[in-house]
Amino acid sequence: MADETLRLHLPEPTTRPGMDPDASMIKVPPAGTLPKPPLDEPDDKMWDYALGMVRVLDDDHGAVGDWDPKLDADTLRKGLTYMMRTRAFDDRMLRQQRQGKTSFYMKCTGEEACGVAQAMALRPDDMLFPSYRQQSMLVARDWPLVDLMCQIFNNPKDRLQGKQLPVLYSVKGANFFSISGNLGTQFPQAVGWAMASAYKNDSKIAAAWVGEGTTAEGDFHHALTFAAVYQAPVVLNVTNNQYAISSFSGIAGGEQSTFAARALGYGLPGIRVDGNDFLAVYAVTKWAADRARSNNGPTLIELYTYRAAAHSTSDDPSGYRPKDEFTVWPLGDPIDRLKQHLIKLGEWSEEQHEALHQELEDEVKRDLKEAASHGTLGVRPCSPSTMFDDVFKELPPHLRRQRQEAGV
Amino acid sequence: MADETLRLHLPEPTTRPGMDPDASMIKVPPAGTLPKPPLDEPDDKMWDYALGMVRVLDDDHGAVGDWDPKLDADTLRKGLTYMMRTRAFDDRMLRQQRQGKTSFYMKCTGEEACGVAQAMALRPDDMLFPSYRQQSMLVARDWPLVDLMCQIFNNPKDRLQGKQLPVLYSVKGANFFSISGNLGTQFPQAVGWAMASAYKNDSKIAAAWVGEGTTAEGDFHHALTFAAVYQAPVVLNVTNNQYAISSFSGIAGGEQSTFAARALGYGLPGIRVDGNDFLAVYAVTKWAADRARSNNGPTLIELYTYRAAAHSTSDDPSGYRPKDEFTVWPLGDPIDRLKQHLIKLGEWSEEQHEALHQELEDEVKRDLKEAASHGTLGVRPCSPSTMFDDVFKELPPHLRRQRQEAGV
Amino acid sequence: MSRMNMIQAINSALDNMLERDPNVLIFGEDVGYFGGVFRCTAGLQEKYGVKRCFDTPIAEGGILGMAIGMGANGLRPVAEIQFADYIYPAFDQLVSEAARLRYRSAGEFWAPITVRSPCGGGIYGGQTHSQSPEGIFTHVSGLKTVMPSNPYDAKGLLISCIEDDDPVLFFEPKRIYNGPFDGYHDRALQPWTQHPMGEVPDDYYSIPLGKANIVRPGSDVTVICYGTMVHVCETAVKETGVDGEIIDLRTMLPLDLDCIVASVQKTGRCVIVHEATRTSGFGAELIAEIQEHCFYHLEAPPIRVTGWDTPYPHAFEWEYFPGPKRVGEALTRVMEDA
Amino acid sequence: MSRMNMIQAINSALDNMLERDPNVLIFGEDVGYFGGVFRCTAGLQEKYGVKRCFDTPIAEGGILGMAIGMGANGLRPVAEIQFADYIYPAFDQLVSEAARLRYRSAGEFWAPITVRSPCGGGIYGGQTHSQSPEGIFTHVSGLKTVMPSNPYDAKGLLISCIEDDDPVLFFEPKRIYNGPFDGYHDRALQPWTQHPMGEVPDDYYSIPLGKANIVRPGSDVTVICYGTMVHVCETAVKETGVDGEIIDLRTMLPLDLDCIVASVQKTGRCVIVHEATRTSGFGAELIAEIQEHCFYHLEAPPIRVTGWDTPYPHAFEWEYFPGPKRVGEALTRVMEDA
Ligand SMILES: Cc1ncc(C[n+]2csc(CCOP(=O)(O)OP(=O)(O)O)c2C)c(N)n1
Ligand SMILES: Cc1ncc(C[n+]2csc(CCOP(=O)(O)OP(=O)(O)O)c2C)c(N)n1
Ligand SMILES: [Mg+2]
Ligand SMILES: [Mg+2]
Repeated sequence: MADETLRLHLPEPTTRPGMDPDASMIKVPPAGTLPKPPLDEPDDKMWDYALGMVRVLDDDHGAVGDWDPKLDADTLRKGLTYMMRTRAFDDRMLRQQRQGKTSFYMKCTGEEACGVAQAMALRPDDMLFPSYRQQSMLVARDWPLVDLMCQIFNNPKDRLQGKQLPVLYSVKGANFFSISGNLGTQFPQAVGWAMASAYKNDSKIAAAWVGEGTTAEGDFHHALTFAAVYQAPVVLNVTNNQYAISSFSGIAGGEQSTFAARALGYGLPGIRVDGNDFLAVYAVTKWAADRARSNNGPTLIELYTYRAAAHSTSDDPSGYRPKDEFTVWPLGDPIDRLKQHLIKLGEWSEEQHEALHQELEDEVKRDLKEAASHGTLGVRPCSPSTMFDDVFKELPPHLRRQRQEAGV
Repeated sequence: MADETLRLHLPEPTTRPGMDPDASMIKVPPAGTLPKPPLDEPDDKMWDYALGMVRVLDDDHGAVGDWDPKLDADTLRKGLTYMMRTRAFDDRMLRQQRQGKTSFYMKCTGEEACGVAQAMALRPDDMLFPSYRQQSMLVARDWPLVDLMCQIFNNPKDRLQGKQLPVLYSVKGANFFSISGNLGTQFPQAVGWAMASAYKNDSKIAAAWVGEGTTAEGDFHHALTFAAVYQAPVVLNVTNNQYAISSFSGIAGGEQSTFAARALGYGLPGIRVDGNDFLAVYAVTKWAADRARSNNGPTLIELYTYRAAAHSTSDDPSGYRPKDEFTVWPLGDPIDRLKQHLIKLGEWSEEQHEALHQELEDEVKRDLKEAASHGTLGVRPCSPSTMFDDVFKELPPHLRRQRQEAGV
Repeated sequence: MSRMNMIQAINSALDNMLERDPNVLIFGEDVGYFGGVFRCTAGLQEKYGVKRCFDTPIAEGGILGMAIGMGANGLRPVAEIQFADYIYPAFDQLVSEAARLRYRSAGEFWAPITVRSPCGGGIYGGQTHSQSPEGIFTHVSGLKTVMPSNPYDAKGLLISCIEDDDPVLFFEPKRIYNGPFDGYHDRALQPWTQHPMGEVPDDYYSIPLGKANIVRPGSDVTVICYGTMVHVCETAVKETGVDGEIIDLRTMLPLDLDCIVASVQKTGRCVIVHEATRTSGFGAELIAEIQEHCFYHLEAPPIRVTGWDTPYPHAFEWEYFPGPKRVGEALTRVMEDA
Repeated sequence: MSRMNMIQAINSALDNMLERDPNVLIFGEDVGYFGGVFRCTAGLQEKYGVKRCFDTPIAEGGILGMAIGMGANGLRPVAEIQFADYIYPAFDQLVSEAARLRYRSAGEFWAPITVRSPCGGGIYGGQTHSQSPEGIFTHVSGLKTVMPSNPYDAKGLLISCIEDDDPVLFFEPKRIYNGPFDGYHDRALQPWTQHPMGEVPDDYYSIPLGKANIVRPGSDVTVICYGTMVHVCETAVKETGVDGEIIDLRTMLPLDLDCIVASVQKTGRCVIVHEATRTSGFGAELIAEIQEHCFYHLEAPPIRVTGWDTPYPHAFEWEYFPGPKRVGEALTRVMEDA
């Protein structure tokens, strides 16, 4: 070794604000190339899935290959509707934040196929351990938007009594676990939930989500380790939307490998899927769910997608990425792709699409009106004395004294 | 799916106390089969190394294949001597504990090749972040046993002033980092240390060790993630000695994959090596160190070995594994294997071996006498007032008051 | 009724609960086949099967993350953390998750987990096998914190913890696993068989959380303590002849303030003893509450006798440990004051 | 000399230290190119290069593990934890490692790391962006804990933290990043430009750790506080007309006990204010020390005004926050007592 000088590597994205957006480093394999393996395929036969990408929708909007879930047109239209409802909801709520009606909001724009297709591929009583960008799953489980809006407004119809930050929902009725403000913590919990299900010889499985940035947390590793050791019936998902607030995926280790590949070292299958391809997401999720439900063990899915909007209403992406980066994103828009596919099938038209769009806008507007009628930011959801409830199941003496001191 | 009943999988070893020991599930590839890759081999070309096993010493005690480090006989004899000295030290110190001269001891019997060969393959100024079973590295760095014994006895020559549990050494003079009682914590620290070295354009690398049981800790994942992201010049090692106290390696995830394979998901090379093969351990460690030193990034090494002794003096393995399990262990005894190799080379003999054994016994006995002359368990290493030192660099007022209150 | 040491009493509590409630599960590092490094789970896997009592990977955060998920799915997990010193890797799961789940979901979800962990020093464990972190957890809203001082209480309290629908930390002072340590390490340890509280029913019973126990009534000074220190305080009271009223808190949170206040208002003096480091330890909280509720009854400043604000030094553990001599000096001093 | 808010003052401290000492490194989630979610590191990567100021993976335990290793190899890392609520995943690295390294190696190794983290509520952050965990760390021997209340102190203290050879936690009360919040969220925030402590030298200077600051001398009652609460206490003193002597601790550990004792011995009364939950919060420790050292001077029981023992509720943060009204009531009450 001639040169013995060590050098520190710092990952850097190829583009920054003011530069032309660039997606040339993203390799997108053609649709339909990877076969669909049996549910008990040994994990060392599945490396191509972790490093490649399962895609069903081709560039001409056809569905190709082994993974095509062959969903009927009604189901596809339902999926499209859920995605469009999610987007209408997001757009409307962002505006509410801008108008000072809520302190905070987070959109999932560009990631709608992930949530909707996954929710539809899972069973309604499977337990979801979502991140904060999974509102589309609640939409796909037909949970009333009004209820979500009331949580966002922390108004008297907020079931969480104003205790939680907007969008950190808890919807037991939809088997949607309480969202934590702490990243990653729910991943091992989902494994434990799934283990309890197996312990009880139940048939419900669990599914959990983290962003690609969050995969760096120890909780991610705990979840994969425990899931592998106890072969828990759980589907673990990484939404790789390329960003963790301002950090590009290279800061999370994306330069060296895919996030699906993390599974390999645990002896688990990892599958990377085109997250903007409704059919592919549905098929891969269904495969993983079937695998879990048939005691073949856990799966890690990487949903390869793009966070088209800001991280949250507290964020402005123009500070760290080219403004028009989304336009060069090679996997397109998930709603548009499913729409085109339906049109190609002869099951949808531009007119129907426009009509549906309008209908959903109206519906969301109606919902919003109803929700806002119960109050928006600043209204009291309930008596401040509830602030002392639910710390424990029963109010202990010291909290009783403090409540008294608070005079509430 | 006909049967939808979920079942919980609990890993169980094939044998327990009272049963015949069994090693039939351990697959040992023949020596010399894996070629030695270039230092910049892409990680996805290195999967065979993570799932296979690098071995140099064959069943006839010859050195075969690409990985043979071709060490000269003096070096080999030196390695043998270090290993034997380590074992003599361990045996003697165990007896000290049995005699009540120390509160605690931990042997590394069966794992001597790992520590000695690795220490010899690294440079003296490379920084080691050891676990508690790495005493052989101090031996191989020629650190005086008397010093270690005095730490174990917490006597007035204990440089750590009785602050630490026996065997949790700190030897800055040998570039051997302070051992933590907390498992795994030193793994990300080694990465940070290595990054600092790279930041300073130094040439020193870092190396760190955890047991296979400890790989489950979040710290392990943090270390691999940060090492991958910043391409830190570090060699990360997992000593897979099959047990974590009473738990067989399946509890750590060993049923599903190897521990070297953990590296794959991070896009890092992982290499499994016959940990009882001095030559293979040396070669693999040297390769990883060269890789790190030439800015080719970190490596994860799994040292596949067997914990022949109890976990510690507080443990009795007959409670959880067949008593004679070591006899069926397919990779043999590291000292015996190097001895036989040297004999085969015509560079060693049974007589020389016996003489060396006796010499080392005598030497350790002498060292022990010297160390014990300064006192053993129960002696005061120094004034109790030192108890308040080194909490902070300078004694803050509250500790000054407490020291006064303690009257020491 | 049997004679039990603390280990057997804890084992008996787990045994009873495994038997009564199929939702009770026990796990942790080495707790399965081996029965735990302190033997608290010995025999339980054999009796109830590997699904009810099993080993886990070494990842305390993973253990409690898993436990929370199980708890949210209707089970009552009892997790062992091998030493209290190793709770810290699981700190986030405890503090941000177990403690907050019920609150943030306004009661929709909760995790009725029990975390058992041996704590305290005096066994030559050095700085990483001797810590007493209980005070930290009392600062975290949403957690209950319990520490028994004898086999009878250990069993009854542990059963209450397991049945409790909130997350509970159950600290086991390992120095008294085998006998009521009087604070003199150079004297023979009295076994629990010779102590009235070593008399433990084999069957199910429970002791409510949040109720302190007056171990010894007295009129001179209130001595507040828990765990190992209860026995050290008894020694000190005996040795000094000061008529101390010894209160064994048993539960730190919820705290039995009524018991404390009644006693201090009666005695006007108070000594607080714990093994944990002093600064911001639970003793500080006790003093804060006492001065709030008993200010006008206090005849002398309450005194804290605690571990020093240093790690637990291996060779000097008896200089670190707040033994009978230090407690005795405090008792004498608090009687001289004012 | 410039007019700076807290963010700018912190940025200036980092800038000075990056310039003076090539061993100073700055990192954390989003601190590099972006400059931090609160902009405290804005411009530093551009000025000093990506090797001096960079982004990290989202793994607080990894961030501090890495920092400790760097510190042990001669650097002075300054790590940002994005919110104090997210320190917990790094708890073990802080408590078992950073705090213990010097001790367990008897001075052979140490890690001079600084951990910066925004804390406190009042910005509609809900329960996971509002916590004040400082008290917990004061219970851990081996850590120093600092919280400034204004730009001038922030810069001077942060520089001392970075130069300190022990691990230091530097908490930044985010509610006062932009101005000295008087406790009334419905009134306009006064900017730091209008406050004397917003006058900050551009050049290097330092304020020693362990020295409290008497913000306002007074004779009726000692008011002990830090961070945001300093300004709330000033409001309350103004509003009640009680002649409070306001002590801004600045450093919780090491504590400036002399300053506190002198003041309480003078006033005989004391109100302690912090935003953190009450039970076992740092206020308890202060009361314990005060009663030990000032017992015979106390004319009324010291009063704690704190956050309630609940998570920080999003919709009721102003009911949770210990505002001027609650502090004022305590001032009035402590004057009426006895
Ligand atoms: C433990 C923890 N650390 C840091 C944060 C602050 N934080 C909130 S979101 C976020 C980025 C997460 O990125 P990613 O996991 O990729 O998810 P995405 O937002 O892209 O869906 C960060 C750092 C947090 N909430 N919790
Ligand atoms: C964080 C932490 N958890 C638990 C322990 C207790 N403990 C000490 S050694 C050990 C087993 C470690 O097994 P392994 O990593 O395989 O190392 P080995 O002893 O086999 O070398 C355990 C659980 C600890 N020291 N630290
Ligand atoms: Mg992301
Ligand atoms: Mg092991």
